[in-house]
Amino acid sequence: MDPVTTCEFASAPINANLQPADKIRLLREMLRVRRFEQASLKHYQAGKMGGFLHLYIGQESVAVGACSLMGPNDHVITAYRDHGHALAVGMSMNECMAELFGKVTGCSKGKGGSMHYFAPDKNYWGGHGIVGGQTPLGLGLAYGLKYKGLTGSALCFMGDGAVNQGCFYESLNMAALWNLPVIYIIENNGYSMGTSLARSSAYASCLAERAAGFGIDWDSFNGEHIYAVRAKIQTAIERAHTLSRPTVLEIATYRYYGHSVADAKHKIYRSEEEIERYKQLHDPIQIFKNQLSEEGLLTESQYDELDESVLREVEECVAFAEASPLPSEASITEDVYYEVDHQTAAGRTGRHFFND
Amino acid sequence: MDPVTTCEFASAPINANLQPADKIRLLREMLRVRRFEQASLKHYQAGKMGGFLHLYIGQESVAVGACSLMGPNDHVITAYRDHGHALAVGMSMNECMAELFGKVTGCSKGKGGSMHYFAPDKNYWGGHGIVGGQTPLGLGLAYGLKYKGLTGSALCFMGDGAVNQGCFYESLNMAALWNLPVIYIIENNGYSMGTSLARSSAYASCLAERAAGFGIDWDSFNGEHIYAVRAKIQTAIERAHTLSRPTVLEIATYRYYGHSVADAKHKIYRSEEEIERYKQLHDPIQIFKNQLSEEGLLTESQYDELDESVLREVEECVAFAEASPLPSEASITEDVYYEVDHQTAAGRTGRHFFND
Amino acid sequence: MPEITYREALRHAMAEEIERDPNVVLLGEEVAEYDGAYKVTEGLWKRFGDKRVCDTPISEAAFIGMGIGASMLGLRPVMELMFWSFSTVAWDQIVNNAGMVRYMSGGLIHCPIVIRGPANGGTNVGATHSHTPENWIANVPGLKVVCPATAYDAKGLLKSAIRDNDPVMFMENTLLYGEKWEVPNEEYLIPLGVADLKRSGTDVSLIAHGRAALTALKAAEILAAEHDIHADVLDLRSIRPLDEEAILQTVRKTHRAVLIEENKPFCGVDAQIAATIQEKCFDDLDAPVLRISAIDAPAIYSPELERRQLPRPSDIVAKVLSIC
Amino acid sequence: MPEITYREALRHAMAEEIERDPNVVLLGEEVAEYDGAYKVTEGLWKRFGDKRVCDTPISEAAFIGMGIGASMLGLRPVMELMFWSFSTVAWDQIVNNAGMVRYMSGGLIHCPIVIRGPANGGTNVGATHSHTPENWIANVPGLKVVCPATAYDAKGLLKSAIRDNDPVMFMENTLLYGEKWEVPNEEYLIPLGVADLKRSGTDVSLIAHGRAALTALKAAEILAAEHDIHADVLDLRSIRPLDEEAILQTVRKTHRAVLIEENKPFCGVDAQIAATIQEKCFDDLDAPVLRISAIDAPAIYSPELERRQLPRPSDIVAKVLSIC
Ligand SMILES: Cc1ncc(C[n+]2csc(CCOP(=O)(O)OP(=O)(O)O)c2C)c(N)n1
Ligand SMILES: Cc1ncc(C[n+]2csc(CCOP(=O)(O)OP(=O)(O)O)c2C)c(N)n1
Ligand SMILES: [Mg+2]
Ligand SMILES: [Mg+2]
Repeated sequence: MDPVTTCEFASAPINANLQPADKIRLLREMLRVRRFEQASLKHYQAGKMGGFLHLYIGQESVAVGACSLMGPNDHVITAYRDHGHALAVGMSMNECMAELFGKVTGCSKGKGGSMHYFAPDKNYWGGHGIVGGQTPLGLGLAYGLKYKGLTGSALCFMGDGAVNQGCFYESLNMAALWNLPVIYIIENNGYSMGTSLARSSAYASCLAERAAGFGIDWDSFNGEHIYAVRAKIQTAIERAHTLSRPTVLEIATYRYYGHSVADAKHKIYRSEEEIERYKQLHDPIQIFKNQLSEEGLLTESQYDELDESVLREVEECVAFAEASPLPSEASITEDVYYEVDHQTAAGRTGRHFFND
Repeated sequence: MDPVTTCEFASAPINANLQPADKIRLLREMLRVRRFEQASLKHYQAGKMGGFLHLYIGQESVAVGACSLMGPNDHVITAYRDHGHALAVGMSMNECMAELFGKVTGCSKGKGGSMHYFAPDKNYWGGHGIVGGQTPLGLGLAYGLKYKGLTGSALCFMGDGAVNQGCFYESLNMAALWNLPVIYIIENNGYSMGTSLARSSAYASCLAERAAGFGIDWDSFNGEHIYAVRAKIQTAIERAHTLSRPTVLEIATYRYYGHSVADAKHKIYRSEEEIERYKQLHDPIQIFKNQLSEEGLLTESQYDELDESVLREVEECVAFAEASPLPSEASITEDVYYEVDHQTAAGRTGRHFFND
Repeated sequence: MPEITYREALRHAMAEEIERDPNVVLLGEEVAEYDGAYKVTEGLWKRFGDKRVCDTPISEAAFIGMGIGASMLGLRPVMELMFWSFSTVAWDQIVNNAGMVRYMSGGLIHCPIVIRGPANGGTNVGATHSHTPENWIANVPGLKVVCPATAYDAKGLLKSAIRDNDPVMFMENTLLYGEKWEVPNEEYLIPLGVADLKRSGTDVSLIAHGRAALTALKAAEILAAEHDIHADVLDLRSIRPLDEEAILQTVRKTHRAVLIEENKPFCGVDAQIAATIQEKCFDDLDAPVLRISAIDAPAIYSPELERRQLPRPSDIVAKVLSIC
Repeated sequence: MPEITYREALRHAMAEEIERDPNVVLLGEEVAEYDGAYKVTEGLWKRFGDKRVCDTPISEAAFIGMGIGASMLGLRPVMELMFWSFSTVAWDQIVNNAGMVRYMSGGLIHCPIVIRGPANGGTNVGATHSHTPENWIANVPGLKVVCPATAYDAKGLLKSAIRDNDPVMFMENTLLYGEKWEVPNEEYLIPLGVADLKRSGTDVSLIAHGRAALTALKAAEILAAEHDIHADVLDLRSIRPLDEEAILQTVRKTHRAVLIEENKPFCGVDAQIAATIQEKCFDDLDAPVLRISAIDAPAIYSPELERRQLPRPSDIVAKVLSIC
């Protein structure tokens, strides 16, 4: 994809109306994601965590741009590459890092891990490991909002590989048929694991165009500039709020690391040059940093301060995670059934667990 | 839909090249389907069979037209409304009626019933009860043909309601991506059970257009005239044979009876007038009968003879079904495992069945 | 007490809960304008309108998942599967989303959803339409599963299921929809996890769930009348949570148990029950725990033979006589 | 004899069968150009090319169904599920198409397909990625299921599975891929339905499948060394078909049985085994058949705790001591 040179979206009202502080905050949020994940990588490699670690680094403008638009009734749900969205909705680094460390202070008490961050209080519904499995849930969030008579939307993020799970199309049909305010955001980073887009999907002009067959509005654009992400998604949110209509957006982006940290071959199925090119020309943080300095809002030293404050937050969250206790053995069978956890009448009749 | 007045497809080579006898045979095949099903209805109501009975009456031109085009490597698979396709590929009325009666002489030895007719020797792969479940199987037939280096196609029939099962879209993507010679034929009879098309599906111009998003050729047309069906499907078959490319066809058609014989409300969710209009103006048998008399190939008395010979075949198949024995109790556990049925070495090690 | 059908009992339960709680919504194929493929929801759409009773496309994965997502926001969707057999296309949503999201969120989320519909063989609709997945579901910690055998149980259990804050898989039986039982007009609830001793005896325990419990009752009558053998008939009603106490009690009383279910034998619910009994009543047993399940093959179409494939009273009587 | 890994054993089995039979084709996500998510198929694409080893999109329902359809035409697809947990999105294709089409066609069709991949917990990948569905599969007449515990078994069983004319669900374990065992260079086959007595004792029967069989072996060593208790360790290897004779034999020898599996307890495979033993060895048993399964909750992420959630040698030792 071609780099966004000067950003035509700076003038979009949603961006033009931003206060300088808001713009700095956008940059800060992107930095928080990147620095948090760099630390998580370091400690993953040091053996502090298990399972998978899917890094979002390179895609920060998408989650941060999208979540910066959320109002009280706008909800988010995503797949397993979920750290960026989690921090962007306002989750603390502490609970997120502690979750990776498998500690009881983690956002999911150490039960979910990297792929399963949740914060319903922040309209954040996870963090889902089954590819495409979150797309009907996103539909359900939109349905629930409409049922309750609330003006809102459900932003359902998914990857370019996830578009080949059938439940996505079932969901598109229902969203269109019932006028549900769901926004499917395909974060097209060009690869599903080791498989390039061309080897996984057949399409006309782009993946999002598949929505046309369901009579759904769609758009496809380069997401490296957070202003572009905000302007385009805002249009979809307004469509959801005012018309209760769905949208499918395909956002071109790129991940710098492998599919997961376990992905040893990511410099084989794609070239070093390609990765370098993206880092040099398409880095969302660099691009927005330059945007802000062009706007005269940020000096190098101010950027360094920003970065240092973020790095301090990261250090603290690692210390917090390290210091936090593990879940108790007894807690293994907690959080399975609501009625049992709350020892309601329903939780006390009959046997719920069957060891011995 | 508007009636086909004079058939612009009569001149299509695939129709123009038909011998008079072939044309009469097409009419005869449609009559066989209708008379067979009228008899099956009568005996269903007389309590001679169980389960569901989904009648194809009104849609005969589609199955008969399509199957009349099959070469040695063209295969067919469909859903549960499968009597028409079964007779059209050349299955005998005897084995089909006996199956409905649950007799051992049935095509599936009385184990499948109305929804599960099979005749692999005639390239007919069923008869499938789970809506949409046959669409990946159709893909697999096409894949198998290509793998074996055969020039052929897989005609996979489905209903207008089945388009909302996700595996259909997964199949479309793979068919396009891998250039597989599968032809999805949506028999759009306007209803999925009691739900009209408008209440079940969102689309741009038609259901088939959903294929465009996958870069697949598609077409949508009125199927009441068997010449139209043959001309359009022939184009798709040629695309499959010469380019190994998939096609999605949507064929407008109509069922005269309820979804199944159990469907008591089919004159409530659609009007008597609508049903009558189709019978009067759009009946595929009447339309083709008129076509043939216009072509000077069929007199009334010749038609009556044709009909009588078909009715005799029907009478005989009912007598055959009546007279046939039930499967034995022991046969309940036969046809579960190939290796057990054939008592191979693999079928003799370990326990396969677990009663007592 | 008035007699109503199993179908009406379910309908009344849903109507009462719709009236009671604005978050209760019925969704499924043909449940609204068509009045339900099996008429369970008959009249509810006319009575409660589009918002509360809603037809869906044939997209089980999407609409079940949608219901789960909506339940996370506090709705109480009651989803109809026209057949539980069709849960196979929504399996991931049921197991991984309804079943796991509470756990993976460390208890931050819960899913007060009910998924209901018939799960039975015996109607000659063929192998793909005759699944009885209560054992698959009960294998999954996080899910609950209920299999009522009578109109009375169906109503009381469905109301509890709708009020339950965990996902409850509610399995009915098309062969029972038209059967009548006494059901009081007054509101009542039956808690999940409480079995029902439907007949009291002394000589042997017949333990079953769903329609098999009624088959067991018929067998018990024959045993009493023709063999002077008096059976306890315990209807589990709820599979998970399970009333293990009631199971152990009846076996400690009779010292013999025959388990009956309409599922296939391998890893059926009765495998779990038998394993439990032998472990916890080892010294109480005067004979091995015996099982009767469907004949171990996919459901056959041929009506005569499918009748034979499912447990019959005579099969139970024969088994009992082999240990009494 | 050379030692090779479980992973290599699987790879060799597939390579040999690809060479032997032109109808054998490997399909799945990342199996070809990427060499397999877990490197099981490493090198096979380079060696055999696009036609025989083929990457699929992330569309399990479609590609599993495609494999089933192709198998009806005589191909022998060996389909990789990156995790067996993802079978939930292809469940209908597996159960209703692979499992039922032979029956519903009265035996006219058969499906010589193998679906393979890891089915295990213990790797901290969370609840949705840690399913062990061998009990669900074994409940379905028409399907077969195999769970090899060693490289030797994995190779011999996979070759048999590929040659089998029925659909075989082949369940591996990511924790074993890197483990080494002796495997001969000469070709060999291990028939489905034959269990393996991996250790011979006198005092108690430890019966298990998959990785749990290795845990049982460790426990048996401790029991012998520290408690002078000598255990038979029977590895089922194949769940359906099941080597019931071997199970009954060992129990008749030792009179005590402890069953171990990594699945959740309710309706796990061991529920079926326990039910069978108590029925057929009722008078041989000196103690109830005991079970050890995963702690009954979705798989927890926290590495420390997930280790605790699965059966450990010490858990087995404690159980055995409670009855010996
Ligand atoms: C149903 C299912 N199939 C396969 C997987 C294994 N898997 C996890 S992520 C992934 C690739 C997804 O790629 P994409 O959708 O592009 O998202 P990205 O990783 O690029 O963010 C695969 C195959 C899974 N988790 N779920
Ligand atoms: C997965 C699944 N869901 C629901 C059903 C029940 N069902 C059988 S046929 C049918 C309607 C299908 O309509 P359509 O696809 O238009 O085919 P038609 O009956 O019109 O030929 C439904 C809902 C099923 N068999 N399978
Ligand atoms: Mg991607
Ligand atoms: Mg239709």
